[in-house]
Amino acid sequence: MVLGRVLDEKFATLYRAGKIHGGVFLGRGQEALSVAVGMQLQPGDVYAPLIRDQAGRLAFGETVLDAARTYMGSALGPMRGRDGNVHRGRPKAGYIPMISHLGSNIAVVNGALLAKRMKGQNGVVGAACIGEGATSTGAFHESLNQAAIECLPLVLVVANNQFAYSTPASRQFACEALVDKAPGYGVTGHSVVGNDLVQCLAVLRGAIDAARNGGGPQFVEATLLRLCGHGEHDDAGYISQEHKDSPLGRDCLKIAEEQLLKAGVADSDTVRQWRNEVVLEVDDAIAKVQREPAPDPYQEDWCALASRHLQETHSHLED
Amino acid sequence: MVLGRVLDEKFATLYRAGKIHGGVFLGRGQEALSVAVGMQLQPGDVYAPLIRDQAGRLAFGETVLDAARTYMGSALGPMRGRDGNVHRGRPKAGYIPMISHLGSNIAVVNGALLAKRMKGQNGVVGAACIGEGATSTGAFHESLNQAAIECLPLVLVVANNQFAYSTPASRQFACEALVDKAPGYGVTGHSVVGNDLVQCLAVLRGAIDAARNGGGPQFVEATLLRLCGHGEHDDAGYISQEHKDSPLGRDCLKIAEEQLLKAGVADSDTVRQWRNEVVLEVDDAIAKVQREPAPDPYQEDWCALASRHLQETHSHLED
Amino acid sequence: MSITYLEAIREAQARALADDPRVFIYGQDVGAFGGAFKATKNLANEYPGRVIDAPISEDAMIGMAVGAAVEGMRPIIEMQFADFSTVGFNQIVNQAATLHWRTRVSCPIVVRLPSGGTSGSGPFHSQSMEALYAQYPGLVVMTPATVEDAYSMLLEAVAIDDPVIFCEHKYLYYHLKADRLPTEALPTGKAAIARTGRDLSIVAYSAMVHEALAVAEELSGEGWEIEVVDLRSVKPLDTDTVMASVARTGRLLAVGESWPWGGVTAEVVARVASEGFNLLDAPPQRLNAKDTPIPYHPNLWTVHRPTARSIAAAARQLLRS
Amino acid sequence: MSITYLEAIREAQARALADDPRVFIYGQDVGAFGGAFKATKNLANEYPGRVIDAPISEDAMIGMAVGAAVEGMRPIIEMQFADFSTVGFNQIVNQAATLHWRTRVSCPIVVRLPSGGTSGSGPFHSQSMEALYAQYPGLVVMTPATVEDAYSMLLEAVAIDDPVIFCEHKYLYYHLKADRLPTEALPTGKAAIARTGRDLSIVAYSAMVHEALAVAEELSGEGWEIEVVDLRSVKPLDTDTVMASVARTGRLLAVGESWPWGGVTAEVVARVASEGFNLLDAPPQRLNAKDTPIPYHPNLWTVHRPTARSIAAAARQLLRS
Ligand SMILES: Cc1ncc(C[n+]2csc(CCOP(=O)(O)OP(=O)(O)O)c2C)c(N)n1
Ligand SMILES: Cc1ncc(C[n+]2csc(CCOP(=O)(O)OP(=O)(O)O)c2C)c(N)n1
Ligand SMILES: [Mg+2]
Ligand SMILES: [Mg+2]
Repeated sequence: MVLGRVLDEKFATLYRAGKIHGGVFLGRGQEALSVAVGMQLQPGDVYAPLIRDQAGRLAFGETVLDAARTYMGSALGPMRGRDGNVHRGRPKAGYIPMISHLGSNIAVVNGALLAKRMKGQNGVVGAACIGEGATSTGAFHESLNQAAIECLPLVLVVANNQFAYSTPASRQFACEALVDKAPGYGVTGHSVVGNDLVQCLAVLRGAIDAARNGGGPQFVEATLLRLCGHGEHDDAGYISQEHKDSPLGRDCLKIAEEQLLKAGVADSDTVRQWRNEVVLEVDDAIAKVQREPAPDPYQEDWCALASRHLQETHSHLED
Repeated sequence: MVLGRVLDEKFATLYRAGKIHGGVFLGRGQEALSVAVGMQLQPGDVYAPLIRDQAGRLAFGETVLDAARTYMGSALGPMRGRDGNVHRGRPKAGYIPMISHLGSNIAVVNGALLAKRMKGQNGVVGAACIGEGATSTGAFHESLNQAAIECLPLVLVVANNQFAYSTPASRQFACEALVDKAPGYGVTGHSVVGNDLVQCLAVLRGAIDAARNGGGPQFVEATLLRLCGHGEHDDAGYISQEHKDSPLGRDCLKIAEEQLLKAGVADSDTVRQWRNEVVLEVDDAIAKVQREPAPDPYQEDWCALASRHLQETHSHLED
Repeated sequence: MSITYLEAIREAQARALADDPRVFIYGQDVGAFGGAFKATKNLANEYPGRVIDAPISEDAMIGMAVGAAVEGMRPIIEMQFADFSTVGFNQIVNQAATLHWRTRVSCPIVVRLPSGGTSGSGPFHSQSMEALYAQYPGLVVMTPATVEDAYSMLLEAVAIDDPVIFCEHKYLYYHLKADRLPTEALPTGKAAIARTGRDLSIVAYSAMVHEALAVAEELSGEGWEIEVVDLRSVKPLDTDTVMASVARTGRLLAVGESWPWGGVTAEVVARVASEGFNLLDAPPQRLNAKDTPIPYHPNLWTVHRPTARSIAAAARQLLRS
Repeated sequence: MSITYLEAIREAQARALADDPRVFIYGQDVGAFGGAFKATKNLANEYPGRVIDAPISEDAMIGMAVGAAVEGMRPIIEMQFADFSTVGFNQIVNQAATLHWRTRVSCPIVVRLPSGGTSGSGPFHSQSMEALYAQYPGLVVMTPATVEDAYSMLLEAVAIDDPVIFCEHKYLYYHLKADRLPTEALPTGKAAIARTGRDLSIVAYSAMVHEALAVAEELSGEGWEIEVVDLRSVKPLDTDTVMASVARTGRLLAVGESWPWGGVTAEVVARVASEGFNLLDAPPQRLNAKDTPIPYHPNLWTVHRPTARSIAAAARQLLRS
């Protein structure tokens, strides 16, 4: 969680310094939820995070190097400069790389879960993460319904952070709470305050266990607030002070720290030390990646097919 | 209602005689629901029926000639042989011609309703009719949500006839009843037994009035059974005897006749006479249409654009 | 024994299911019902749990296939009609087609598209979508024209490690018959010479191959020898075979059932013009459908798409030029 | 005063809203926020109730526009990126594009597609979709390359009684400036001669026009006079102007930013080869992007798409042939 935040902050700094090509998207304010998903998944599970899930990705097992290499466009990263920033994953490790089209990755998780069932691998779950804006897509609907029909162990986590880019939730849906959608799909619904780590851990644990034990798809609505712009290019001027001052506006990291202290799991020195450790870890990784080669277009094979012999070679001119 | 049935039967007969190009799709068993929608709409309202809505179309004001001409491919029909069978409408009269892609017409109704509101035409409603199978489409979801956000006077009527082609409802959704979806969209839900005319009239009246009076979108689930194949090419062997013997398997026309007799609105002679009258009307129309010209490809302008000057003329060869 | 194009598709799927436990079929009404066209007849029975009815959710159907492929399966998706793939379009071109390039993980899915016009089918049950998919990188697009190819190419499609768009032609389903299933086939990416000739090359694919063959037969009566090239797959498109044919005949007519802007005929003519300009004795020509939606009424439909009649007219004109 | 391509698009929309009460704008974040690119900045304020935030529902957005058009409105739909129109694809090509042909009721909608590659945008925020839409009957597809055209063609698009796919290029948004808005313009369907020449015709559209102009400038230093044709709209495609240019130069290079299979360059080359074969002094050539998804990293991206450098190389080769 702290690592996620620190890494995000580093990317934001690099972005402002003009060292990142393209956008930077942060999970600020959403780390408690994100980490609660990622850390409670197991090897063999499937995970399809979205743009604000740096914390969950790391908790699921992504290395800081993979993240840094993708953001910095290193040729050595999992996407080799072909795709960037949040568009990364390792499908064979159950870590699904998002495409941008919102909602599209849920059905991919369904497919992986169906395949696992066909292969006799039981006791696994798949978590797909989306924002409340993505609940307006047809893809969301088709895939949640599909999971329900097939009774797949899907945990669909909706981070309702009140905004989709600048669009407030009131222009995105008209139901009282998104969790009201669950009965309409015949799936179990859960609600959670998304900036409360302890709650997130408990509710996600419940949902993940239920899915793992044959309870079918679980729909989790987490209520929270994005504590940053949509991307780092956006100052989020459209988020009102009222919103920021509300309980949702409290930083989940602060809340988690209080909870840790209160539970006696750690004291503030320990927490400070954690932060220092991860800062070093992140700095090291970035320093390393910055020395790595960028992709070389003349080494690139420009082949979109796995079946190389079927790739067309255009002897008519091509760049 | 009787007219719808008789006309449908005529098309089925013509189909079996090989006199119709392409498919024939009947509303057998769904006329009570269909007519309850069509007859309670008013001029200025919008209506997007689907394949099983012959009865509702006629009740909304479609002429037997329009229907017959489209099915028979007459050049004089509203679709002029360009489109056929159930793909017909008169958009400027609020009668939306379906495209085949299920769920796609709901948003079109939304657009017409939004436009009417912008133009200051209030007190109108739009009815869109679909089958339970179409609730699995992304288009259904996006458009119902859209209507809810805009608080449009949409009445979405789902004829849950237990099958989508051969696929039983259990392979289409996992909720207990489709009407359970309504709260998830923030719209009002209604349930009705779809082969009971009196109930259909009452429930649809309620839903249409509510929409007309500013109550926002209304979602109506009607439970019934398709008393025919998906199309006339299909013997519907997959519908079990149990289904047919259940209350849903009762013919809505029979039920309506009983209701009429019981209410003293008509006696059985009158009902028989109605049928005889519409048989004559249908026979006359078909006889007339059969003498009408088929479209002449050499008179066809082959121009897809309203802006004729922008249509490409292919001086490279073209059939 | 006699086997139709449609039966060949069923047999190929039966064989794929039998030979490879990773194969499964997912589509609307493909289970007990055997599919809208009966291309999966009895398969649900013969391979329990591996022929699965899908909801009316084309986007999720393709997405599901991609996820299953990531896990090592080899799903075959049946679209009820090619036309409905427009609502699964995004998952095909952005999810399936980009996966390997982005991640090095292959995406062996087959999307079967019952394609093309038949009488009375109208604007939404008649489309030919091969050129749309061919434009996108990362896809293989097959367009079999014969019973033998329907069978062997579908088996190939399942074996290939990439997403394959399999455009099977509904008009050929029942019209085309062969004596037996093939035991060998040209490799994917190779066009076939469906008929040899020396005066003109007609390059076609899918149902249009048969219209072209009829024209070749007809014009042979007038002393012309027309070569017919069956592209078999439009991506990859076998430029070499096309070029070799044009080198023999000096004249090219590319015929496609789809609309006139872009498409296979544009690509064929452009390649030949660029790479084989000096082989041409006359301007290369194209023949496509008209630039309107596909009409319902048979009177209109038979004039909308190219037919032996209109191809013959074009061929005669080109032979005289 | 100086106005960018992006500002021109905003101004055209402001003017359309001012002049015609039937116009409204619908798209994600177009309201108070002014759009992801600020193409609707302040418009919600200036035209209350007529610039409406949409949910993330591209299918329903287009469907809604068609219904409103039936009722006589003239909606402008903003897709946040062209790439996301794949999920509204069906409503565009099957609902909007067929309406007039089927019913005689026109469908005057404009779908704005922020298109094309920019550095670091990657596979899903860089696509050029003009050729996909051009294939379908019933659509007009505009691809403005200049500030002036961005303005006047968008106004034209709103005025036209048919669905218009308006492909505005994101790379040009800020890069391109003009002194003032135009007061007159070529009619829709007419290509422009962006630069006259006599040795070679480069036919391009959208951002590639500027790469072509840079090449013409560069090669003028080597004594070559290159004519650059800006297609302006790819459907209708102005074959006459292209042909007249090739008649002058005898050489054709068609350049497109999109993928190599099919697309605008295939259509241009095929038309010239069919109809203007004898005008050609050398084989007509094409230059497109590479046949892979569009890469994220600038190193890869600048080699993936055609640039002045690669166009110049192709042009030199063609001039020497
Ligand atoms: C189908 C589709 N349409 C539009 C977009 C552009 N887009 C990217 S993120 C975003 C907002 C997403 O909001 P939400 O789902 O609430 O997630 P959040 O950013 O709040 O975490 C939009 C509209 C997209 N990616 N996909
Ligand atoms: C998007 C899409 N996919 C598939 C089809 C093919 N199709 C036509 S009707 C039908 C079944 C429809 O079932 P339902 O919605 O329950 O309506 P019913 O026929 O029962 O009235 C199917 C699958 C289609 N028209 N559109
Ligand atoms: Mg959000
Ligand atoms: Mg049904």
